Amino acid sequence: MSETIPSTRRDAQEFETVADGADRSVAAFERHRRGPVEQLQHVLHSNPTLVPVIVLLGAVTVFGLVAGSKFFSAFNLTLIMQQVSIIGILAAAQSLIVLTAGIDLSVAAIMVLMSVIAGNLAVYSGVPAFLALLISFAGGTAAGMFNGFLVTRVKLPPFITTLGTWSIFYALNLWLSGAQSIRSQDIDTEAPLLKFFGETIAVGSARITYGSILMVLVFLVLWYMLNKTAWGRHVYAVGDDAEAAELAGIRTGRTLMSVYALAGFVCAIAAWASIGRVGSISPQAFYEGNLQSITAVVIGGISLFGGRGSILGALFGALIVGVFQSGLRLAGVDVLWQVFAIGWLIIIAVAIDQWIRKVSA
Amino acid sequence: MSETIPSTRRDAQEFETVADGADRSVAAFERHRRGPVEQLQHVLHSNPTLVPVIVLLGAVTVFGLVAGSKFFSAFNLTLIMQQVSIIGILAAAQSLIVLTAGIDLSVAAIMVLMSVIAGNLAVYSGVPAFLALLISFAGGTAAGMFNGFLVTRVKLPPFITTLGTWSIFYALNLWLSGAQSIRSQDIDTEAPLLKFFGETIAVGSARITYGSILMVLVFLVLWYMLNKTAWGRHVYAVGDDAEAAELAGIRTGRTLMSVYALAGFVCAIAAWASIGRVGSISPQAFYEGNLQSITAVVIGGISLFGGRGSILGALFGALIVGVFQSGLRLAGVDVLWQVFAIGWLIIIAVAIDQWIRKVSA
Amino acid sequence: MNAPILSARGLQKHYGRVTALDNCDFDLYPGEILAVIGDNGAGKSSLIKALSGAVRTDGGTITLEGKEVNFSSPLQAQEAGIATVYQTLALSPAMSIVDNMFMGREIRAAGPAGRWLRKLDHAKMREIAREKLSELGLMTIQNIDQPVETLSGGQRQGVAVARAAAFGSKVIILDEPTAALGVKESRKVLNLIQDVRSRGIPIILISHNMPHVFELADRIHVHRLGRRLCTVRPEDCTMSDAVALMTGAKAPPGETIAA
Amino acid sequence: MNAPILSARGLQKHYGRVTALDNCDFDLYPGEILAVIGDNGAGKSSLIKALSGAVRTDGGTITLEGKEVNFSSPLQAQEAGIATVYQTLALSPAMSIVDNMFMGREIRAAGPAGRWLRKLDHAKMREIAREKLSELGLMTIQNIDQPVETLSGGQRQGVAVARAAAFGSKVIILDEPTAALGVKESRKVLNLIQDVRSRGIPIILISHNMPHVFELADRIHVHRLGRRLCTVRPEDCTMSDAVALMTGAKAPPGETIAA
Amino acid sequence: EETTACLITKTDTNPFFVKMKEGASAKAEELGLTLNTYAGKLDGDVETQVAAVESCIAAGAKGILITPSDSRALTPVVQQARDAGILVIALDTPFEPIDAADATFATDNFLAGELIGQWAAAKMEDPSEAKIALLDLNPSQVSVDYLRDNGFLNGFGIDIKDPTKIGDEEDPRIVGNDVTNGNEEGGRTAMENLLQKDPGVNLVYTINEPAAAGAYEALKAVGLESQALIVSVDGGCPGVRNVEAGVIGATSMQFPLKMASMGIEAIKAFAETGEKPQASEGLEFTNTGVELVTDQPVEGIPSITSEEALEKCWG
Ligand SMILES: Nc1ncnc2c1ncn2[C@@H]1O[C@H](COP(=O)(O)OP(=O)(O)OP(=O)(O)O)[C@@H](O)[C@H]1O
Ligand SMILES: Nc1ncnc2c1ncn2[C@@H]1O[C@H](COP(=O)(O)OP(=O)(O)OP(=O)(O)O)[C@@H](O)[C@H]1O
Ligand SMILES: O[C@@H]1[C@@H](O)[C@H](O)OC[C@H]1O
Ligand SMILES: [Mg+2]
Ligand SMILES: [Mg+2]
Repeated sequence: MSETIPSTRRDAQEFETVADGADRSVAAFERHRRGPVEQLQHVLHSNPTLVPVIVLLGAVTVFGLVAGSKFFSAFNLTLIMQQVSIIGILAAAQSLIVLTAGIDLSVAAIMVLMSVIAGNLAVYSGVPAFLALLISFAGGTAAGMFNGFLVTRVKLPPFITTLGTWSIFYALNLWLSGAQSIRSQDIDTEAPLLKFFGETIAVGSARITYGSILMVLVFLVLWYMLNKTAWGRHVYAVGDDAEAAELAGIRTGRTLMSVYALAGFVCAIAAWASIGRVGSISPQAFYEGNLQSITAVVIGGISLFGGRGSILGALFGALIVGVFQSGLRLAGVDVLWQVFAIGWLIIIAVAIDQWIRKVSA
Repeated sequence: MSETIPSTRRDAQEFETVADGADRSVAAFERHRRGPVEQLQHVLHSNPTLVPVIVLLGAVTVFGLVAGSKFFSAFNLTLIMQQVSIIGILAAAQSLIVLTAGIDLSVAAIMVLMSVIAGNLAVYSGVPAFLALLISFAGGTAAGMFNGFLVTRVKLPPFITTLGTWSIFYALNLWLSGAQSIRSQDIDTEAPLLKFFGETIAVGSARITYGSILMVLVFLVLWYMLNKTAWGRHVYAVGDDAEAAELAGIRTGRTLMSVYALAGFVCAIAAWASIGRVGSISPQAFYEGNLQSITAVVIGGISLFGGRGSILGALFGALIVGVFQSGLRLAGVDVLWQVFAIGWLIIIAVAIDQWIRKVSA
Repeated sequence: MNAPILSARGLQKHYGRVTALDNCDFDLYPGEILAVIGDNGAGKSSLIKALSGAVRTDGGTITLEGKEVNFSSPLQAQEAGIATVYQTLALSPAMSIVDNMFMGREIRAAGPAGRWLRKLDHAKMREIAREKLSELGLMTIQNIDQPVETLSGGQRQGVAVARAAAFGSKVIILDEPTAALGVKESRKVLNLIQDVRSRGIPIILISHNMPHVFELADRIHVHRLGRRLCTVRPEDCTMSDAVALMTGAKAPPGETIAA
Repeated sequence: MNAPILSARGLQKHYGRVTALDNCDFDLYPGEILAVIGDNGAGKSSLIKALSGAVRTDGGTITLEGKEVNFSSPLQAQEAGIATVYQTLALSPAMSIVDNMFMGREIRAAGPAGRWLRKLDHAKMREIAREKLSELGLMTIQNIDQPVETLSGGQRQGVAVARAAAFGSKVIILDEPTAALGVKESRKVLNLIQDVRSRGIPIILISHNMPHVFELADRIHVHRLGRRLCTVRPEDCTMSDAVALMTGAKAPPGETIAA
Repeated sequence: EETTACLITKTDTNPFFVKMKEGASAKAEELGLTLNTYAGKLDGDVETQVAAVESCIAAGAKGILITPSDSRALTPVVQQARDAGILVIALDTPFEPIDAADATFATDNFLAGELIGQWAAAKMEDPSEAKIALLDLNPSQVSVDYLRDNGFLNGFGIDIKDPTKIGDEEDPRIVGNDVTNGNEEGGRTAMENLLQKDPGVNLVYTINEPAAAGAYEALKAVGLESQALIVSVDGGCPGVRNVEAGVIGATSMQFPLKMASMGIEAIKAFAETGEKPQASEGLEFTNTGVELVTDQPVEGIPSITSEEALEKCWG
């Protein structure tokens, strides 16, 4: 388009035509004096995922100094990875939901229910293990879609939806399992595949379980999907402003539905991993897993208002919690005070995050 | 102001002056044909608090038919009032927070902590009971203000704030109580005042506790404050759109702070009532009280997005849950299926609410 | 005159007790700029939301290129070739200008990464966005990866208009595109509208700015009390007439032109 | 000329790397209508937000009636007598028109209920609101207890303007009050502005509508690149001149008038 | 008119209580009683148990069997029930004071701990070289938790200081305490944590068998399963099979089913004759017995084998 006005059939108001001779510069100036703290704030602002990384490194360093070599051993560090792997994978599922401005109180309930289903089928009903797992994946996806249906069709807020379905899944879990655990030994003989993610690779004193590797893989795959595909952009857009996304031509209902289904599927993956991690299948395990996954997500800097934050943050969030718990334990702190410390950790981590976000791009 | 244009110094664009001769009618027509369902929807829309009332009456009727006279006795109905009184008062505190578009995961933790503080002081440290109670009221208010400080000053989202302080209050509670309950007999001898709200008025077979009356009073007072005072209007405005309220000249920070402080105070009242209700002081009680209070609030039709709904809804919400639980218990339904039923109750109640809100005024 | 490209008959839209569209008719002819004018609350936005799939009507039919259509979402309307710039703009505040421009029309990378892994071609989208924005000469924006929320109201309007105009459409609807714009930016948008029209694409323009309407429009649809009062040609009538019609100060002169 | 009622010197406001106000000066004299014009993104809204306490500046001083003030919230500015209609309107969508009009200025009931129980006088507020709205002749609203969210964009603007004008203030600031309004409603607002001015209250009017600015303003503050470029009088200059100045097509003529 | 009885357990997520419910239901059916069962949602859920007692009063029950979630907190409501003429029997967990209920049918939890402590001391080559990990229930320190923990330590020959406190011992042989929530996942994590403190752990006390199973997994993961001896309490069928499999060295078997069916019988008797059950001789409660289950018996401590135990597990 040229700078001159195209021939209009009727005349524009005269003063308006003047605007075409306008200067092209923009109201923007670099600010010069900036303190070191402010500079740090800026660096972190442009790379928000650095924050949990720094907190993580800081925590590792501090506990390394306080708790000494016991903490800082390859053995302990890989153990922490193992211990956080299940909550980590749940946090990945949770992140998906939180990015859409939702929250999922049912992730752990879905996971436990799916581990019970896979276990019952494979150990007691003689269904081949891989088929039992496939059924549990389908079940997890279906549970997620049930949440998704309530959110997108019935238009219930996600918090309420999952507050309700949490009770439902939990009751089903108790009913199916008869509140009985499935023994490790029985799994070993009937369906060892269920324990696949409990296998370890030993490198020196480090013990990396397949479950830890799985957790990292889950995060990397989801990161790719969220950041490198159109679907991922749509997820962010829906979380940012669902109405705008709809008007812009995103099928927000479908996108949300796919997010819930995927989150349910990831919970089923976590169910498989949890069998390897725990060794047996316990209907009572991970009762607090829902809130723990949320804790990891918020410590990882993902906004509960949706559309902002990187899923990798949740991985670091889970690791931070693990490092704190391990470090405090090794330093001989009571469980009681561990609970206390995690409370402060949440507050402080998110406060730092908030401080950093205060700067505008 | 007259209909003619005041003398302008310079001339208005000519076409604009025409507008002054404009017609005064408005683009609005009554729609005539309307189905009975739609008509019901309209009635409920204009009186949203009717919804939980109807659900409540419906539930009472159904259980009266199913569980028979055991359910429908004055004894049982007043018993339900007693049973919901603590969660009811917590739901009142929760409603305040939810109306500001927040959520408080720490209400029950504050309550238990304050009952432990009052009990420790009055029973073990020989502080006069009324003084111990005053201290616990101050403590509850302070705990609320701590939440409020984090929300208004540090600008943390309420969910995260209270996720963190919940852990903190819970740990303090275990620490102060040494995880030991204070025995009923000890309270009776040292500080019977703490059990004041356990007293009952017997009218026939009905047993109305002071605690039930307290619950109703708390709701009425808060309803008055929210609906008949400027402070109440400001609470709604802050919940509706905090930024707009701030620009409109509301001290949103102060308003929020007062809401959190008041909620904490109400939790301390609940603490007193809970001692009367349980009869002793148990540091482990009401672990699920946070989510239960939220359940009552959402079943009562208060929007989690803030600014919409009546606090009386939460009272009915708490009663609905109580009626369901009592009815199912008397009908001999397993806890398992009670949990299941409450899950569906949440979903269905909020779905109905959503359906009604679909109509515009 | 040939057949309308987009038309509507008897549209109804109620919001509870409020009637926003009351048996409303509408016609847009190929290649024309149709202005829609009317008082606040007359139902103009409701009309275009109905045409663009953003709300479902309670009655009436919409015809695009002679075929009856029934949009249940903005996406369907977009795919049928109706691009809309809403009054609220419909931008995602936390996302970058590029992301917003390509929202729902992302470009996938060539080769297997794109085909199998559905990888996007960010570099290409950035390049095209920059090109479109500078071609439209609309922007005074410093950084194309800047989140939209950091732009001023006017700048945002620019991004939204650019998005609608940048991708081939059969009809473009603009709901008060210049309301928040400065003189310079308004001028750009008006030039742009004419530019788009000269490519043969018909435009529906809602505006309260009479000089703009009379400068650009081929026909003017006067909306009043939820329906089309009449249509007039700017040649045949003065701004004062138009204002008198839309405000109800004057009755419509029978059917002014064959609609 | 007498002393300015509201003035500012050297205001600074940075948003990260963007400078919205760059050493900006400002003066409003008693009884005048001062228009502020400038490109999109020039920093006009930032300026009035600074004056009305909605944002804290990074530097500079503000003086009201000769006394330096330092507003840390919109409430403080309001209490000092500066009433503002923001571009975003600052209405609470779920609340009624009455509630919005009296937000922060609620009227308590007479007698002990009001004094001790802090009971509000809803009836009185409703009555006053109705009176103010019809006095201003602004509204085409069906029900004063209607939630603001059910109003059209233009109707909302009307409520916001009415709120600012209805209560005695020393200075009224209007950020693009007619941007979303129809011809009829715009006219009402313009008449209202003159009406307010004739009561001796000075007004700051931000607008992109040059005919309106030239019709109303006593002086025009031309804002460019985050600062006051110059002030001009509408008698001394044409619309074209003003546009040329604000868009940078023309350099300012030294100091046109003593600011 | 039919006689109604109530069974109120701490939760219904624990097989121990599921067993109790089984026993009570079977017995009630046999004797022609109507049984209503209730449970808290999780351990420590006092208010749900209070509401359950009240519902039993409302339902006109003759007797209530209850495993109190909090041995002190529930006494007032239980008093209400007794005032209404209802027989209240505590199962598994005694009230404080124990006479808050009309009767208590329970395992002697201190003894249960003591037995496995003695067994472990006899089993170990050199008890002075022991490195002990203690896997307890939860931070709330309920009575079964501290009774078993202290019983075990006492049986092993360690000075337990306050018998109602966990973790106040100063014996250097104790590596540490951690909580398990009584399930496998908690057991595994707690074991890992204590191994971190001292990889030389060679004796593991666990609150119950699910926790023991989790602890074993943790040991196995680092190849230390043969270094450490695991002892536990409960005698659930899966636990007994774990004794058989060599996962658990010894466990003290309790008899929840018996507790419950005895309770139902007592209610039936009370309904018919108004008579209340008597406590075991020399005890304040009716001891439902505890038996040590191990396939490696030691001299001087009576025990049964896993094979025998499978016959009566949780009978
Ligand atoms: N979502 C809604 N809910 C309720 N009423 C609505 C809604 N949207 C519009 N209305 C009502 O419908 C009528 C028409 O509104 P609409 O926005 O279409 O008017 P408009 O002509 O675009 O006005 P403006 O020029 O102010 O943008 C108004 O009375 C308005 O109050
Ligand atoms: N909250 C904010 N965060 C970051 N940048 C901002 C913010 N608010 C304004 N800006 C930037 O400051 C500059 C000035 O914006 P401002 O809104 O004051 O302009 P304006 O003159 O009012 O424009 P318009 O005429 O479009 O309303 C713009 O470049 C804008 O991008
Ligand atoms: O007493 C109960 C115990 O016997 C069981 O093993 O676990 C839960 C306890 O409450
Ligand atoms: Mg409109
Ligand atoms: Mg502006």
